[in-house]
Amino acid sequence: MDDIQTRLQKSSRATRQDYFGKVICYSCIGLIILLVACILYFIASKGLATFTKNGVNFWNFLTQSDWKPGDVDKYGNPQVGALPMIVTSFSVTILAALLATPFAIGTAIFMTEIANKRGAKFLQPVIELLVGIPSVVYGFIGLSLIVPFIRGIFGGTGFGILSGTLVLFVMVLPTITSLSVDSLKSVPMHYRQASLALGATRWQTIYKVILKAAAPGLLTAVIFGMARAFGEALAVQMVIGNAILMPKNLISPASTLTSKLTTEIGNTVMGTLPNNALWSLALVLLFMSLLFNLIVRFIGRRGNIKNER
Amino acid sequence: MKKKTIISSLLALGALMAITTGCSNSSSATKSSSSEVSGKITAVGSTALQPLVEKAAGDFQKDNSKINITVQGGGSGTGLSQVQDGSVKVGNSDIFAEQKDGIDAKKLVDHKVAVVGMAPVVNKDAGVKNVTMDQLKQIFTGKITNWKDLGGKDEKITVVNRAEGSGTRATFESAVLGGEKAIKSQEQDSNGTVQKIVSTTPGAISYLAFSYINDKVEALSIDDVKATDDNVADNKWKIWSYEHMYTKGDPKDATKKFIEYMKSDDVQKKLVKDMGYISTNDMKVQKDSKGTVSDK
Amino acid sequence: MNAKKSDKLATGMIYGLVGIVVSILVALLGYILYNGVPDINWHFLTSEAQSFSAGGGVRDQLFNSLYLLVLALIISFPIALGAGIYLSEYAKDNWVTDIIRTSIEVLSSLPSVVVGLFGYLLLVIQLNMGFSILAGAIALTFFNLPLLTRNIEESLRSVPDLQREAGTSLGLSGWKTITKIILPMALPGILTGLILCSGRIFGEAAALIYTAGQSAPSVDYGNWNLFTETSFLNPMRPAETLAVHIWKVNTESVTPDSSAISSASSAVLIIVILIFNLGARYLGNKLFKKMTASK
Amino acid sequence: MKTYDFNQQYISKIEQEVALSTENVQVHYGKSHAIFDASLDFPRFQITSLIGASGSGKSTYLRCLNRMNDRIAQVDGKILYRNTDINSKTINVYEVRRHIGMVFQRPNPFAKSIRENILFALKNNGINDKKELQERLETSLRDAALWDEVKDDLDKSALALSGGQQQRLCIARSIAMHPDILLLDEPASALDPISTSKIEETLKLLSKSYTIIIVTHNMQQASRISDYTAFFHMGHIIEYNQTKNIFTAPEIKATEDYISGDFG
Repeated sequence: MDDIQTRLQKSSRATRQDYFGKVICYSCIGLIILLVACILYFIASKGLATFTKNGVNFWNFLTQSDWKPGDVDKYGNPQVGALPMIVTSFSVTILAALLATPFAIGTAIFMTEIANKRGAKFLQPVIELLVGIPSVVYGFIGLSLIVPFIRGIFGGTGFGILSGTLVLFVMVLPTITSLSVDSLKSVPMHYRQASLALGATRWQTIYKVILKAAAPGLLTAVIFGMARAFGEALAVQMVIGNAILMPKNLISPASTLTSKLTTEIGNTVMGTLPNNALWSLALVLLFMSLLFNLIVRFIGRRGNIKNER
Repeated sequence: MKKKTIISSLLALGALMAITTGCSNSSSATKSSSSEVSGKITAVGSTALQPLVEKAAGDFQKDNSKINITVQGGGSGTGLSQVQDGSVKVGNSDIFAEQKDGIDAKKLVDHKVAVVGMAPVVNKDAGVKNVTMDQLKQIFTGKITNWKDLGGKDEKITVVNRAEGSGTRATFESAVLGGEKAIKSQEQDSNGTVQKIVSTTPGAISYLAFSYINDKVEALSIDDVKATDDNVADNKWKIWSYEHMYTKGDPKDATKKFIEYMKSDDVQKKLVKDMGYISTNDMKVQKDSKGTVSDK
Repeated sequence: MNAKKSDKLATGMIYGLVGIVVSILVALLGYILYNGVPDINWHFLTSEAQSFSAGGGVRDQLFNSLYLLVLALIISFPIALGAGIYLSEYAKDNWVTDIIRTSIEVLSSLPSVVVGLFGYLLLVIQLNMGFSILAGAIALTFFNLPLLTRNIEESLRSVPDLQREAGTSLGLSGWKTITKIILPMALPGILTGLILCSGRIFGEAAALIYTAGQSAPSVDYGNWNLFTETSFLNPMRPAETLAVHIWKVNTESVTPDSSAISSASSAVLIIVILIFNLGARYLGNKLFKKMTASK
Repeated sequence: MKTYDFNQQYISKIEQEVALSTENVQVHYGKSHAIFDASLDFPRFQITSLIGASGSGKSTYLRCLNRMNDRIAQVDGKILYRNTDINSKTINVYEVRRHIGMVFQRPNPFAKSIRENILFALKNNGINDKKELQERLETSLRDAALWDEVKDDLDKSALALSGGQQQRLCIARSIAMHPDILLLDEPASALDPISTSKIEETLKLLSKSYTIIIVTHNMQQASRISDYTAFFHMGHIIEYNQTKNIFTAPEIKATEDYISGDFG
């Protein structure tokens, strides 16, 4: 056997490097999975205790609207009904995402396809800046500007889903925008050139070629935006009114899962029903975001298949 | 392939362990080494009490450099459950341990370090300055819904309650509602937010600790008694409660020294007043966990 | 409607949307800066916070925020990088990858208070770290990871496959190709993600209340010994950050000048983020140029 | 549409020394079968071109030869290089690629300086001697006929070069590794005629010391530069022979029709 033949069969520096790299990457992803598993287990074990240990009926939890885990109703059952919060959380998240998406994608298109370099260069840091503003500041601005504004136009107290939506709209805007920019940027240049060369107008190119190619990335951006809206507590809590009532309309005080969770968790004692019930809210939150995720993924996949054809 | 995944997950686990053991080592290393009274005190709980304890701890440490005190918030419930578990030395609470489900009050020792008075506050344009205790009750139970019924402006009443389970709410409801349930309404958990909401929302009513009442909101008198420290001291003003620092069993060493300091004149005469609390020494009456008031 | 008209109409609409977004941004930033900047002065930046008397500053909080940011990035960036590389280069397109991706996305939607409490029970209590910067940094890592990982993955993916082929066809290992060829090209995108995450770290309060704590014991800025209690570098000390301070001042503070402190702190926060943002971008571009030798 | 019998094959035997050969190579992308029973011998120090319509499988086949399809397709059969089956799982693929280099359809220089583009892989293979590196840099660039154009700008970004220059840089980068065999996947298809002819000249010169296998859809190019030609259709190798035979007297009708442009 000559030298090359043996070298072909032996492992070399490159194989070792590759092995090393794989070990590192697999460990990292392993660590994340371990972490996710830990958190999920933690929340699930606490959140399920409400039903297993404290004997709350799961169906009642989802469909009743009386939330007073400390008290019992006239039949002696604990009052743990999370429906108003589930409805409100869904409403603000979807409304905020619906409102923010056109603005965010419009801005992203502007930054990647239309604006000259200087315009984009100015907008990007400003948008990233907004991510860093603490929720509590958003909350206070909402309280001092948005709530009176809504009150002035629609009457009532001004607290409610509409105010929550508007605050969340501003909060998720930067997240969706900057992720959309990334995904639009990753559409290869030759797609644009090919389309323009075929005589398509700029808008046709954007609409038919670029947005289609970037669709999965844009969806991800929206998911992340919704995720932020879902998980947001401090800001929403200040403007939504924080009342456990079925929202009758967009301007009646309501309460989201997170705002309830944040307000009360410090006042409850670990291991008791009021505490476990709050963890059940966290669990619902988790399932809701899982659901959203799957829906968006499903839509994304169908879009992809269509594109391929 | 499978083997690699197992190896890598083991590695990940190992990394986590390394991080954590590394940390606990360094923290235990900083703990020991001293001759006189030394130690580390962690006090967790009530956010309302936190500034007082924090400030007192700062002053205390100037003379007791060997004692390290960490003061954190997290809420009364957190404070009580953590001190009960023994994870922290002191649990700060604005509520009696007896009033909290899931807390075994017998195991804990109560140190009352201050008294806090609370008053109903309303938005300025409600046009009402005085209510009777019964009217107040009817407002919070939803029976009176307009300020004009109390001689004020024709304005809907917006009730802003405090977070369920908070000490402030427990105190208010036991003094005012007398066992009835408050209507479902907006809830907020912090004095600052409540103050801001009441001051900006027409027709709003809520209640605040004395120290948070300023000229942006209108503090109501009840049955013509004004919300003042003196009225609290002889229980003419009914809505007040203690600020507690709980320890598990009798405090020892550093913790004992610190709690003694909290009760000393240094703190009671100066700090407590500066922070807008009422000193326990000034009180002419006392209250037990069931809300029964007796002469001291 | 013909193509030209709809092109004009669409462009107009995009301009309209951007106009609204820009005016919101400008109004928001303007509001914060207008209210806050007049109260910022040297004394405010260099003195300690006061519990209940006026005239407190944010020296410690400002330092803590920066220190926590650095620590959190040191912990989360390598993990996110490894995971991002895994997802973009090694992961096969099957249900396992789908589960991994979904779980990462779910992690990102957890409310920060849940992450904070989890961190509190695991790190502060179970692992006996106490309220500390380290516990805070690890808690921040928890919800930094999804966004950062996702971002790194996307950035790596956006590098054309041709580059990977160039590397492999030369007999380079996959690892070398990724780290030395793909990664430098993905750098600008990764940087964006990093800046977004830093922003989030700066602005995060709920998760830190339970982990890094909400008190800022005075520290000695001359003490460089990491392991002493008073050292400003000690990662085991509790630390209140600027965002937590704003939260605390707004919710429970009895200081007479709390609203001034709050708005000034917000303004300081924004200015710091801006500096950090521009600085990171500048350095990143320089690094990118150096690594790719494009002048 | 004419009908052809694609099982009809004409594969001529090689009389020279064989550098690389394949036996019954099959390629599957998921469920679709892309290459059927490809068996060919490639003569040493000659240029062999693979021709055929788009989608005929010629690129896919080429990429098997240095295992570039590892991640995306399943390749069965034997690929023999120095009496070793390099398609076996136990083979060190990095070593294979060092001996069998590849240049792609679109130029893909690294986003690094010209110098680094050539030297990066060398350094990673443990060559650290400055003199040798300098020597290889210069020879490879000279061999790729690029030296005179870039010798003063070695530290400039490779991305600043023109398309043709970039492609020659990629060739130089490949030959700096001193491979045995050079695979080229339509290297000139994205270039203008002048650049194309420069590349062709370069390849002619290189064939003195390298075995070259080139995929092209440009039949003039195949006839101009290659010694042997294989015609691919629908994943089958239809005919393989000396280039002059293929272009003057093809054995099979399909080949003839393709070459004369009267196909399909």
